[in-house]
Amino acid sequence: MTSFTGITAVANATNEMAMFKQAMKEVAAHPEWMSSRQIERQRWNPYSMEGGSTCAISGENFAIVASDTRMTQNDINILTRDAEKIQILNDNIILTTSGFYGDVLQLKKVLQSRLHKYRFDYRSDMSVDLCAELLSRNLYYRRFFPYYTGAILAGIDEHGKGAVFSYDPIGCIERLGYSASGAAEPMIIPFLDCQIGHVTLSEGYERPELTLDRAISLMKDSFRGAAEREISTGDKIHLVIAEAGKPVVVKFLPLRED
Amino acid sequence: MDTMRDEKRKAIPAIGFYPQEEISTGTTLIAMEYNGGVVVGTDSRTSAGSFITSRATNKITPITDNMVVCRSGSAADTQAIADIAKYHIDVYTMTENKPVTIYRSSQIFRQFLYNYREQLSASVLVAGWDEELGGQVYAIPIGGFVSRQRSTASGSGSTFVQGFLDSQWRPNLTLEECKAIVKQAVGLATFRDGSSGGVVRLAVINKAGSQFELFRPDKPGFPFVQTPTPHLSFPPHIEQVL
Amino acid sequence: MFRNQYDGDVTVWSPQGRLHQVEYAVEAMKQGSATVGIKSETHAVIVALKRAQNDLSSHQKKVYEIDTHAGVSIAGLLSDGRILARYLQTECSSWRWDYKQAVPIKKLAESMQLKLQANTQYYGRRPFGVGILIAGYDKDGAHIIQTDPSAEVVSMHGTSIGARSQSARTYLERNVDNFEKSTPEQLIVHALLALRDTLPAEENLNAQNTSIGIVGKDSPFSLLEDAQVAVHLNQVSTHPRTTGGAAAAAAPGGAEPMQM
Amino acid sequence: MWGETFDDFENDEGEMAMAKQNLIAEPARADFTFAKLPLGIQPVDFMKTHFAETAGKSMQFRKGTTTLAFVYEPATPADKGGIIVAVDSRASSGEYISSKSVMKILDIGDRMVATMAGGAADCQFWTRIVAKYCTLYELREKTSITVSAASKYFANTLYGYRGQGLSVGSMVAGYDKKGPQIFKVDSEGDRCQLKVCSVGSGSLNAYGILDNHYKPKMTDDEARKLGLRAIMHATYRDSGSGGVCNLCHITPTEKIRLPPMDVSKLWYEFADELGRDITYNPVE
Amino acid sequence: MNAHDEVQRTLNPTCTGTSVIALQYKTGVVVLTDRVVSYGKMARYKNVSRQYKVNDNVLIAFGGDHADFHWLQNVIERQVLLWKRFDQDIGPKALHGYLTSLLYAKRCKMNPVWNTLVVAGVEEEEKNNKETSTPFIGVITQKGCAYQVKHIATGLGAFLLNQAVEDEWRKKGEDLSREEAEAVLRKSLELTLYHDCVADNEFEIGRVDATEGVVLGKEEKIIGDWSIAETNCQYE
Amino acid sequence: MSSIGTGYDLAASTFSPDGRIFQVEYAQKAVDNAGTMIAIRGKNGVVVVADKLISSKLYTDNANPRMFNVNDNVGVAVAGNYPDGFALKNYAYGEAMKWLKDYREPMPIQNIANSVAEYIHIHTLGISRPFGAGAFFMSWNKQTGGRLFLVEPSGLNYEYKAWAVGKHRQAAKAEIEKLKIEELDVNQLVKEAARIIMVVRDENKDKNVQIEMGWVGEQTNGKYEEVPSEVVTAAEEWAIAKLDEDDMDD
Repeated sequence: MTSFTGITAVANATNEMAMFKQAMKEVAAHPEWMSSRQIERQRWNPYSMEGGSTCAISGENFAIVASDTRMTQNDINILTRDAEKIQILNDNIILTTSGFYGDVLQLKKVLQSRLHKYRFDYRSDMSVDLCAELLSRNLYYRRFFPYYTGAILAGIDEHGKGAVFSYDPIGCIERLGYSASGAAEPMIIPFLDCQIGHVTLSEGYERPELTLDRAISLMKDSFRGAAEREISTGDKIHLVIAEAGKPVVVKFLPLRED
Repeated sequence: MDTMRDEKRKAIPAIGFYPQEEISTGTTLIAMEYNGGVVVGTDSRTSAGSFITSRATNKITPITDNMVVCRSGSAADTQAIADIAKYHIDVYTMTENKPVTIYRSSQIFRQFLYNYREQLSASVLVAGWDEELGGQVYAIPIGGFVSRQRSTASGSGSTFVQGFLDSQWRPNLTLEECKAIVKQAVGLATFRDGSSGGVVRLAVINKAGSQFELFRPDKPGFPFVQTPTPHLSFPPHIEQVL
Repeated sequence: MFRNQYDGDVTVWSPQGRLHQVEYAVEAMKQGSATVGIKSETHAVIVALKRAQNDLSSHQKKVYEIDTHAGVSIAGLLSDGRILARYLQTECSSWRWDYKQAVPIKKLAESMQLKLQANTQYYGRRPFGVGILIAGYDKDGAHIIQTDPSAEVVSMHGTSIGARSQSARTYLERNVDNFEKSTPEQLIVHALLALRDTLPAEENLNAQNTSIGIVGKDSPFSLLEDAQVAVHLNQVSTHPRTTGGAAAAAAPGGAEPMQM
Repeated sequence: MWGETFDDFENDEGEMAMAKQNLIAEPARADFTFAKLPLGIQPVDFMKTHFAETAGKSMQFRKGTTTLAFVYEPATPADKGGIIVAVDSRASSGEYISSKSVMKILDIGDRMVATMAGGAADCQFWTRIVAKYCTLYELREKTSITVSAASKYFANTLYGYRGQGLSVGSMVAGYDKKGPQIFKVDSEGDRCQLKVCSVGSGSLNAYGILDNHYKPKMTDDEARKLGLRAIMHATYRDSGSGGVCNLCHITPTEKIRLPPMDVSKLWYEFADELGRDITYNPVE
Repeated sequence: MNAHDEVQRTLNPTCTGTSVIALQYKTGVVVLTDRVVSYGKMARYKNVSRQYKVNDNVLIAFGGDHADFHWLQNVIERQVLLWKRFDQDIGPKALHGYLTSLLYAKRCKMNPVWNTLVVAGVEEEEKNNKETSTPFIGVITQKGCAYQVKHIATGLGAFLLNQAVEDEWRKKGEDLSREEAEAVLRKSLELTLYHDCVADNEFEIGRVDATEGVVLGKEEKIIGDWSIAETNCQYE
Repeated sequence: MSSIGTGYDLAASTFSPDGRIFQVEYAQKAVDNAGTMIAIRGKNGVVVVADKLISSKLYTDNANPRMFNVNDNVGVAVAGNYPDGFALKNYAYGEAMKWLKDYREPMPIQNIANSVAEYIHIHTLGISRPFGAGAFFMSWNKQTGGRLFLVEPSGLNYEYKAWAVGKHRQAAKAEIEKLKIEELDVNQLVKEAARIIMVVRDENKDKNVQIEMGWVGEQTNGKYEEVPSEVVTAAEEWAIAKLDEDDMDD
């Protein structure tokens, strides 16, 4: 179907194309010759910050996770009041993330896929301890182009105890009793330090045991406090409760909308 | 208009790099459909900064018998693109044994202009005639957005005549009417735009193929722009000539 | 069986326009213990017979969950089967990655078909010596997909592959009209009855050698526990074994005549 | 048809599919190929632009530390001698203390630990890689790895990522057939053996105490106290350090992890011993 | 494209469109876009639609660069064909998910698709059963940040209109009729017309309805109310 | 000349002394032995019909379809070894997608057929085995009218007015020649095609067969579609009646 001359022409065009592409690559790669346009392009900010805060508390046989549902643009313009920042990965693992929402979605998908594969390989669901290490590793794989996220992983561990793992953007992992991330982290943590850690509570005051009910009410108070004083937190509390041997419960509670 | 971005590159003497102003065809391109095909018209000025590097450039590049492309932006970029696209179109024509449609050709141009839009500074008008859709004009400004237009202007001079074209176009223009409008539009643009100037080149593309025409300022037929008689510019008490 | 010169490789056609290597691979599938799949309007069930190498070894794993809405069972070379099952799992996961939804079963069937076909055409590979039944439920309803080494991938109302599966298919063909409206429990019983027909008279189904997987509308794929399997087997045991099944079972599975 | 495709976008979908496959399943690879920045952007510049002080508080990497380790010989036969490793537990993201309970002594083997200073995630990740290497080494060679070899591997690995913005300052400390050894390793690829060593933002303060009170022969009690004291003083002078003091004592036979001590309380504990008033009381 | 990016944009979108306004009503979604292609602030091409009918269930509207969307349109068209192969119509949720991945992937190459996409549609819960279909609006920004909403205004409209549209929505909630929803959109466009340089008064309202499917809008024109000009607008 | 046993027929990379490539011929056999498939271009469209063996009633309706869309406008019907045909269909589909991506218009039928033919041809060079399947491509639009191409296992690609492949191709072709196909509209073609398939069937051997049909033409608006089952049934009924009538005449 192709005539002989046709083939020669193809060869010529192919060659031409290859040279053209090569030239284009060089232009793109050679830093000294970069146009202002290209330099600017390198400085383009691939991140945006959608605000909001999340928090997790673990107890003897439970873990609760909460986040607000506000999504903002540049901290001021509210995009939606129903954003989901908590992902229930399976009966024992809950992920909650603040930061750049695109990365949040990506991270969630990565974990979901791994969990999917784990279920096929081992014929059971992954435990939160394993998932915690998995998350840490995967955050670190993006060491040089990090996820712009503060992740918290919570759930019920292999021994039926509540677990909370806290991360920095590149996967520094630590198991804690309670943790928070996002815009209101510096407000929530001191409150919990006082009420749960009791570290800033003066001597002589009652140090009640952390029950599920107490944890839930502390969580509500934390977010109410944050919504009062932090602009990108508000609208609703998305509360997820995991108790050993019970199905995961999800609740939504109203917050300030201003 | 097509040199929207202000290039400010620093000289790097160590490697012998001294930024130069790119040679670009700050241009006026006009294209318009009439009832049997299309008419395109361009000026002929190529400039580097304020220096005119060529005063009689031909900005209408024939691609096939029934298709031309009008180029604006960086001269080097547009020439390279036109050459490569022509290669592709020629080979397709040969291997498929029938002419490539104007639409598909415009898509071939889009491939380059869109995919390399960060590196290139080029915008073109693809104008032609084929069996399927008759006369067609596809405008591809910087960025690689292709749209079929009935009447369009591109290049730095386009800003000055867009209104004129809007007021002149109507359905079913005859060839002569269409040529007159296009010629006049180029004339008007060169009159006001410093980056456009020189001669007016027209091309008519229809079933019969492409016919090219040249209108020189020193020969009859060159568009004439009537301006109002001016008033005196110095204060009236000063002796001066109109 | 004699060797002919056209059966050395998948890349050779016989003068009759057949691919012997591929046909031999189908025989490998017929050696594996049987598995049965049937579907109703709302549910799809796969049951499989697991062999144990000897008394000390555990039974094979023949049924895999590949996603919440689909599972597979395998007959033939189990290691080949596992590779294919894993492939399907990645397909499911990949689709979820892109669309956040469960993959249409038809997509799985198509991917499977192309993967199997490639192994029947290109030098240096061999066809997979395994047949797979995919049970799934998606927007289009319940599905049973049967695949075999020759890359035939077919959507079925019910089917069986593996050793002596002809007896099971006979049972299914006799009862196919009842499947459409069956409850999940009835469906399982049908499948088990068909599976039982593949057994020689002296053997029977028990909780250890039987796997049951079920998926349907609003119920994710689940592989039943031994205790649940036992419940269904009890129901089956009330049905007397047909002589027809036993007669068919007498014919050895892998010895269907081969034409040259 | 062309052999050469039209454009680079042609591969877009292919690349996306490949990236997807890598993310769906854990990458099975011996050496880590991390997700790279496009357009030849340098990680260091990128981090400076997007993850520096100007970024949101929680989006900064955790860092900051005082760690120390030293080798001593037993002063009496009742003592064991060996290595004392002591660290603080603060991790800060900029000005915010993001954690006050970080365990900065990471196990590498039965009798080997690495300390972490610098980027917390960097240390955690790479010490795991070293630990994995050491375990495999032991399985392969049927003998435990020497501290020297482990630290060399650590240093080499880090050297491979030199200039890309990793931040690791670690001491690999342990007991092997040559006795107690401490190697300091950092993200520039530097590695050196020391008897007394401190790394981190509070290291100068720690050195001050160590150099003053260190003796080659000490009782176990003295040695442990020295470690605690040095950390305690460092936390008081360096705002990047604080929390509790974790201490690990590696003896010729075992690795003893001591319970964490709150540095705030340590201050009072040591006050008497130092013969110093804690509070200035002009009345007395 | 949001207003903030407008300032710091580096990749030079050239032929652009501005706000998209979409609102969910009882049985579907209405989407409004104007019909002008801006080149900087010049209204370069008129009568260009910014709504793309994907299939009977999905309509996509976009703001931002037209060339980028044309590239996307092609990607989407091929996705639709891919799904057809498996006898499926791609639903808005699946398409939203796919485009999120795509835009995120492009962002990771620091080569973003310069569009804010609004995926409007009705999600079929069961095949051939329109009763159970639910309206859907999904938004994706150029960096791959995606979320689902009941009402949205993008571009400069995000600052101008979001609250206005939300208020209307809250008043009537789920029971908003199509006519009411369209009235809200028209009112909103009027607002952008008063405050957005590159907004045009020629527009179209497309809709996706559970029973009717996608209905593309006809070109309409709005004049607005200029009575304010009669009052004294002099500075004192 | 006989091929078997000469050793010249074991690979597609081998010529026999008289210049034939037997492997390609054997692959053609796979098509020749498969169910009959007829494609006819009429006045205002193209119809393709296949005789499909349904070996068990456990198969779902229209399991293993032989006809597919390459894109909205072009249909493909594969004959011969089913998996091979499926792979061909997949390739054609991929090519059409590439074209759509590059030129943002549906790939014209001629280009699809050429491209598939090229692909098939590469497989006859001996690197792997030739495809044991052929493919009809069909389309219709106002400008060009109906178009019908057949790509064979050898890589040959011709445009046809009508053609038949498979078991009873000769008889079928003879039947087609009796018709004035240029004058028939699609609805008539459907009936005639069904009749031809039934006529050429070998009543002793061809049991459990089913007719599958696809069409593209003016009434489908240039879109290739599977013929609705009620139309197929009606055509079959018409054909049976017609056959009975003919029998009576005889």
